[in-house]
Amino acid sequence: MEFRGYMVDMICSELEDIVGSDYVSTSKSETSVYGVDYFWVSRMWADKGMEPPRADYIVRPDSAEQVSRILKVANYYKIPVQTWGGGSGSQGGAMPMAGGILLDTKRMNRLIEIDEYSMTITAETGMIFQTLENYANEKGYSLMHYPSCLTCSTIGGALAHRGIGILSTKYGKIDDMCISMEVVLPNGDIINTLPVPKHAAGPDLNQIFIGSEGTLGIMTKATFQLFEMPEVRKHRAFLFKNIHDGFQAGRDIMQKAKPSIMRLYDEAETVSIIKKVLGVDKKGAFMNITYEGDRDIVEIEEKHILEICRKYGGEDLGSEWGEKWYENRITFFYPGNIMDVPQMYGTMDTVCTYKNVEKIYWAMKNAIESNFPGVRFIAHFSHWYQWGTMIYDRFIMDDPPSDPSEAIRLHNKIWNTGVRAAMENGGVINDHHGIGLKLGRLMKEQYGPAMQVFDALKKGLDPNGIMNPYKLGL
Amino acid sequence: MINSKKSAKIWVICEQRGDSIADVSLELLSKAAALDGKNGVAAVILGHGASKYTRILAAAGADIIYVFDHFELACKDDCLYARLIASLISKHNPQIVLMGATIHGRSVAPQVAAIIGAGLTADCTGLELEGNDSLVQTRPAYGGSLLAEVITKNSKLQMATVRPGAMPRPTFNYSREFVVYEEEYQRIDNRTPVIYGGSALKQGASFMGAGVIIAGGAGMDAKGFSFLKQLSERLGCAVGASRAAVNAGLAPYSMQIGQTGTIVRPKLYVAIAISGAVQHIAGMRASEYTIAINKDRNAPIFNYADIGIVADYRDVLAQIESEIEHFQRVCK
Amino acid sequence: MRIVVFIKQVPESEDVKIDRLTNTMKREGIRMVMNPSDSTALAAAVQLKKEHGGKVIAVTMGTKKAVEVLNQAAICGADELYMVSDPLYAGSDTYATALVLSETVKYLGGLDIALCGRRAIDGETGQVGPELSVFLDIPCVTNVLELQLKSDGRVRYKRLLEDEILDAELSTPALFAVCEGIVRDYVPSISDLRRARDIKIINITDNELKLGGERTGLAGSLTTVRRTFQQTSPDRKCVFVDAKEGAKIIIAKATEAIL
Amino acid sequence: MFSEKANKHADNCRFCWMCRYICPVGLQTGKETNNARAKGLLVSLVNRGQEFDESYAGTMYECCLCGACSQDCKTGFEPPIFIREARTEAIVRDVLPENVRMIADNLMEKGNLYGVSSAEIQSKLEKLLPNRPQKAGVLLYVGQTALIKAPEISEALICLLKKASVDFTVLYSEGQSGAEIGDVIGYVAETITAAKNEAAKINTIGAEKVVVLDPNVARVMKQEYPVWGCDINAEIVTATAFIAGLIADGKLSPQKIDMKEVTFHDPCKLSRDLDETEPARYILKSMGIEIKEMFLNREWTKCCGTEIVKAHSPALGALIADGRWGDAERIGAACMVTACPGCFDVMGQCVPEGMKHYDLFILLAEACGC
Repeated sequence: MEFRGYMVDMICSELEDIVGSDYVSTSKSETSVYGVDYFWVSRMWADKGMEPPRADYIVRPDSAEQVSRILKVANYYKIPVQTWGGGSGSQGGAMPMAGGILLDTKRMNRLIEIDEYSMTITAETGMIFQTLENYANEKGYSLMHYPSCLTCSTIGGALAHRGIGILSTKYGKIDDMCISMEVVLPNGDIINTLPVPKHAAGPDLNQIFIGSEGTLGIMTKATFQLFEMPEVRKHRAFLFKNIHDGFQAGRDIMQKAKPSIMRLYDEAETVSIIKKVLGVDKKGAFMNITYEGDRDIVEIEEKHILEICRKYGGEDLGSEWGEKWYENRITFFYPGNIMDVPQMYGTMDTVCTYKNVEKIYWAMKNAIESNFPGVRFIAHFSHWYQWGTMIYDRFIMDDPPSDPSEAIRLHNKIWNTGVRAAMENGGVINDHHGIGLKLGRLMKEQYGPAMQVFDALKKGLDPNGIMNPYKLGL
Repeated sequence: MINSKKSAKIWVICEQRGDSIADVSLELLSKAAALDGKNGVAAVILGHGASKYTRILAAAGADIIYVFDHFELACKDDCLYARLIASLISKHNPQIVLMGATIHGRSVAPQVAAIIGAGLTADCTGLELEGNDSLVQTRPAYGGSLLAEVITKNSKLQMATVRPGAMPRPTFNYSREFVVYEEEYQRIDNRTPVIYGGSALKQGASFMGAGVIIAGGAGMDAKGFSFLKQLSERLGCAVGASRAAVNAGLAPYSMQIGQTGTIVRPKLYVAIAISGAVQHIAGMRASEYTIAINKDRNAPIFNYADIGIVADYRDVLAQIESEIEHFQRVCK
Repeated sequence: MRIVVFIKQVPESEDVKIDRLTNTMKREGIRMVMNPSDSTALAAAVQLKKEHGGKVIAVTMGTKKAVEVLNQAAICGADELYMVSDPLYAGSDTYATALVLSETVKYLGGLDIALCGRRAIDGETGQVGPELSVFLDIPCVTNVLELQLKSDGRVRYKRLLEDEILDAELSTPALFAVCEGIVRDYVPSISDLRRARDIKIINITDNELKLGGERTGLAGSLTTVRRTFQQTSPDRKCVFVDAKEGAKIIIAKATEAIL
Repeated sequence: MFSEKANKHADNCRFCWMCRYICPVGLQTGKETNNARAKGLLVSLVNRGQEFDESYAGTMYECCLCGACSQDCKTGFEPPIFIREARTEAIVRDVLPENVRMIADNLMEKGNLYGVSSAEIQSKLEKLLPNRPQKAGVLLYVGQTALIKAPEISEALICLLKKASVDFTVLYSEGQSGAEIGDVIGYVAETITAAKNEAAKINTIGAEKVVVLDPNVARVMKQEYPVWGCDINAEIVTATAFIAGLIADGKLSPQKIDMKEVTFHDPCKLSRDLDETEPARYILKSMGIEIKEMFLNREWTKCCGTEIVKAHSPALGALIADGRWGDAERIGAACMVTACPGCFDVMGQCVPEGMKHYDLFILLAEACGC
């Protein structure tokens, strides 16, 4: 037992006094586990058996009150607080880079209320999102938020990085679904946003904290809208000659109908991933569309969708592939199917108006492939709006440099190149994975002078800068 | 002029098997003659009563035949053979020495190579002469998924063992002239093993020269395997088994086909309820024609088959049962 | 009694993937395991020790990663572990390998029984054993199915040939290259595992063997792989038929092949 | 030292959380170390040079080995494989936490989790079935949990067998079947030896059927014994399947029981490993009981916490059981029926206010007028 120092133990006992000694840990095994999230860099470190970044204290509160007291202690000692939900974020947002406190929210997992009349559900944010979905399902409802991390992420995690689910094209992103929240401010005050998100009482407070990645406070409760289960959910797949035709079809569909899923894969991804998982062995641009709701309405939507796809020469692959995709929607992300170390890879999702979509796609593809030999670039377009769509593009490098710091420098260079190509052509820094540790440096480039708004919020709410340092560029 | 031959460039160490010569030895003699007949081909044959094989060896392509014929050689003791062959080789210095990649050959050849200090390539499936002297030896690698081209260096003598059946069938010319040298044998030491006898593998359980092999996997039960045994008797084919089946106690190890069993190359290979693990494929991929039966449409075995049957093997065996009468009529 | 077992670490065959561009094996994501027939040899050695006492000495030659198979050997009952590794020895063919191993045995003070697998599933030559026996000047028997040591110090063994199983006997010292037979995973006991943790692996380099670079490694090899290339006839195109049709074809083909 | 197999599974699980939502321990504790990913990551880190200390060991025992993660995995990885080996490693390296060391010692010295002497176990068995027949067509294998923690279940079952006039007996010398020890010290030679002894004892009875009361034991006998080379020359049948058979054959004819809002908790081993989800439901139906299914039912059942976890960490055991009770409460069930001595003992310790808890066989014995 080495000497850890008086203050170190003092802070520990203060934290134990708040949450109970069972819920504060400094053990090797726990800090190891909290030192690796879904971020490529942390995985690479773990794969090479390197020492992970360790928090000094793992603290697991079970109420907003305890969170509040923890933040007061942290502010007094000016020690960092990194909030950890599921740890399944790909941007390093949960990594305890600054040591100090790692606050795991998962004990705050109570279901508060299901209001079947107003069609809302309220729960604590440490709850696994799938659990919340199960609770809704038990009553015959759904949140219609099905991200690929549904089963591993927490409610708080989805809110913190402004997540999205595969059904977003019809039901919206997490920021559209959230009605109201309880938030613990860095100074320990527990506040509530307004009971409803639509009002004329100034900007919506929800939208300040949704996507704040633990830099402005800690969300402890949230209320979401509930949806009835659709009477029918129909799937259909099409194959277009190229992505251009696919875009046109997608754009037109968004003006006429409201599909829940619409995914267009570029030629490269169509032959690689789609073949691997769905066994569709075709050349071109694969698109699968799902539309759902009351049978009669769905039939009308289907009519429009088929017409539009025909118009742009989309070969109708029938419902089988669409259903197959839906069954396999998560299978894509399981070990053996998804990229993994020792490969270097990343998802540079961006979103833009239709006008810029193809420009950005080609700009990013060329920037990556021409500057980085041995790096593959694949993309699909899976979240659509009336005004535009999201580009989910990935780069994959099969044998990155074995020296960690060399690999990280290359990794950052690839990211700079790709993301800048997107931003220069009217795209944004990220669509739904968040900023975290990975992209913080590029936030100023994205926002320019507008960044001062965030800076002001940060200074005002977190004067000691203890909240999740180095994340979100704040 | 052939009679004047005192030495030959290419030697083939021949193997006596039962009361005949192993096919592979004859294949190699013909191949050697085809490679470089004009510089002469020599055959070496050891055993008890080995002398009686000189004519067929010559007919297959040998110009010179060295014979060790002695009752003490009846036991085919690899170590003893190796030392006799090595001393003969160092007397005449051939450039190339070939031997069949039989169990005997793959034991004798390396010992010879080690005694002489010669480069040796195992289990070749292709041999070519490059320029005048360099023997390019081709052999399967990584369970047959690749071929490797091997050449000998830092050694005047180039040695190879060659997979039975890999070379074209021999052509016989009984009018060829040849010389025979009776080599004198004297015992070297008493390391020779004492043989208590051998138990011959049951009919259908030996792959030697089998034109048809029907192999079963762990997907089968004991009943299925006993059916295969009957079938082998009625068709006159051999029965094999996958490692999984052997580990499951459905068949003895001697019947195992694959990387960790025997490597076979029959005219027809029928894989029943074998999924097609890499290590099994390595043992049968050289088969001329393959028919696979498996319940799972995605079983890898089908990637190596000419005909695939997606069905419960019992149904197929039942069908075969009914077809077989017709077959036996044909044989009569 | 000193029983020396020669073991090799090989890629798990299920994991072997070929890079179709370079025609070499893909290295990443491959499990390395003890060569199947070597583990049978090891099991036989441990059995001999159990029955007649003595020491089981496990020797492997290869890269540092191969310590895994030595640890495995210790769990299965080996008493001494030797890792033969030297940059000079890299790229040794069977001849050079056999030479290094024979020198290792001499360095370790000889042996009474040598055991190895009949061949490695990666190289598939099966030559190191017989070549090694020559360098050690002891007789060798390949394709051994089972063996037992008799009170007079001779070994009674069964050898699998193409057409028969030979029952014979040989004096020791001798080398036996054993078949895989039925390989069962050895289930260790807690005490096996504890015992294994305490056995230290001893490294042997050219400083000990003093063979030098001329007779070992690439320089000392007598064969060299000039190139690797793909089978001219790769995977076949499979035609699917039903059971009835299939049975017909099987019989027809069999008739053709046998007549 | 982990096996190649364990390493392969661990290296695939170390960055994947997909099964977290189904892990009964992770859900209840909210602890990041309590999911398959964390345990896989720790194993892979140990393989890469991190020290396997007591905190690692402790983590490996905060798991029910209920197999929900394997059940959920779309690409077929099985965390229990490396978690079991990690437990072996903890013992080999002698870094067991005190609470676990206690039960490990009990298992290795006394052959059961609770440190009960074999004499005491024998007397319990003798009490269950005084002067048993030496030979019989059916052997009832009770298992240590039912004997020591839930004797009322064994009594009910024996009463039912008598009622149906089954020709059966029991094994007075019942010992460690391999089920409990295999979960605590891993599948090592010691475990297999225990199993072999048990198989040998069972074979002395020469029964055609072995009816196994404890699903964990049944699972090991049906699925691991063949792999371990412990052959039982008799058919292994779970008690639920056997009793359901007796009812179907009219050998037992239970009275209707008037119970409302009843839910049934599937034992993991029965539903997931042996996929026997229907016999228990059939038995309930035969008593005229309608089942109100929990959201997670049949092979998707959520583990109760297990005897082993309860034995070394009672509080954790209770916490996990609470989670399952919560599932029942949310669907408005008034009482829960379980069909496994372990579930009975673990769930029984924390029955929520106003809810009732029954064992299937006790209920049936009642309905059959035992």
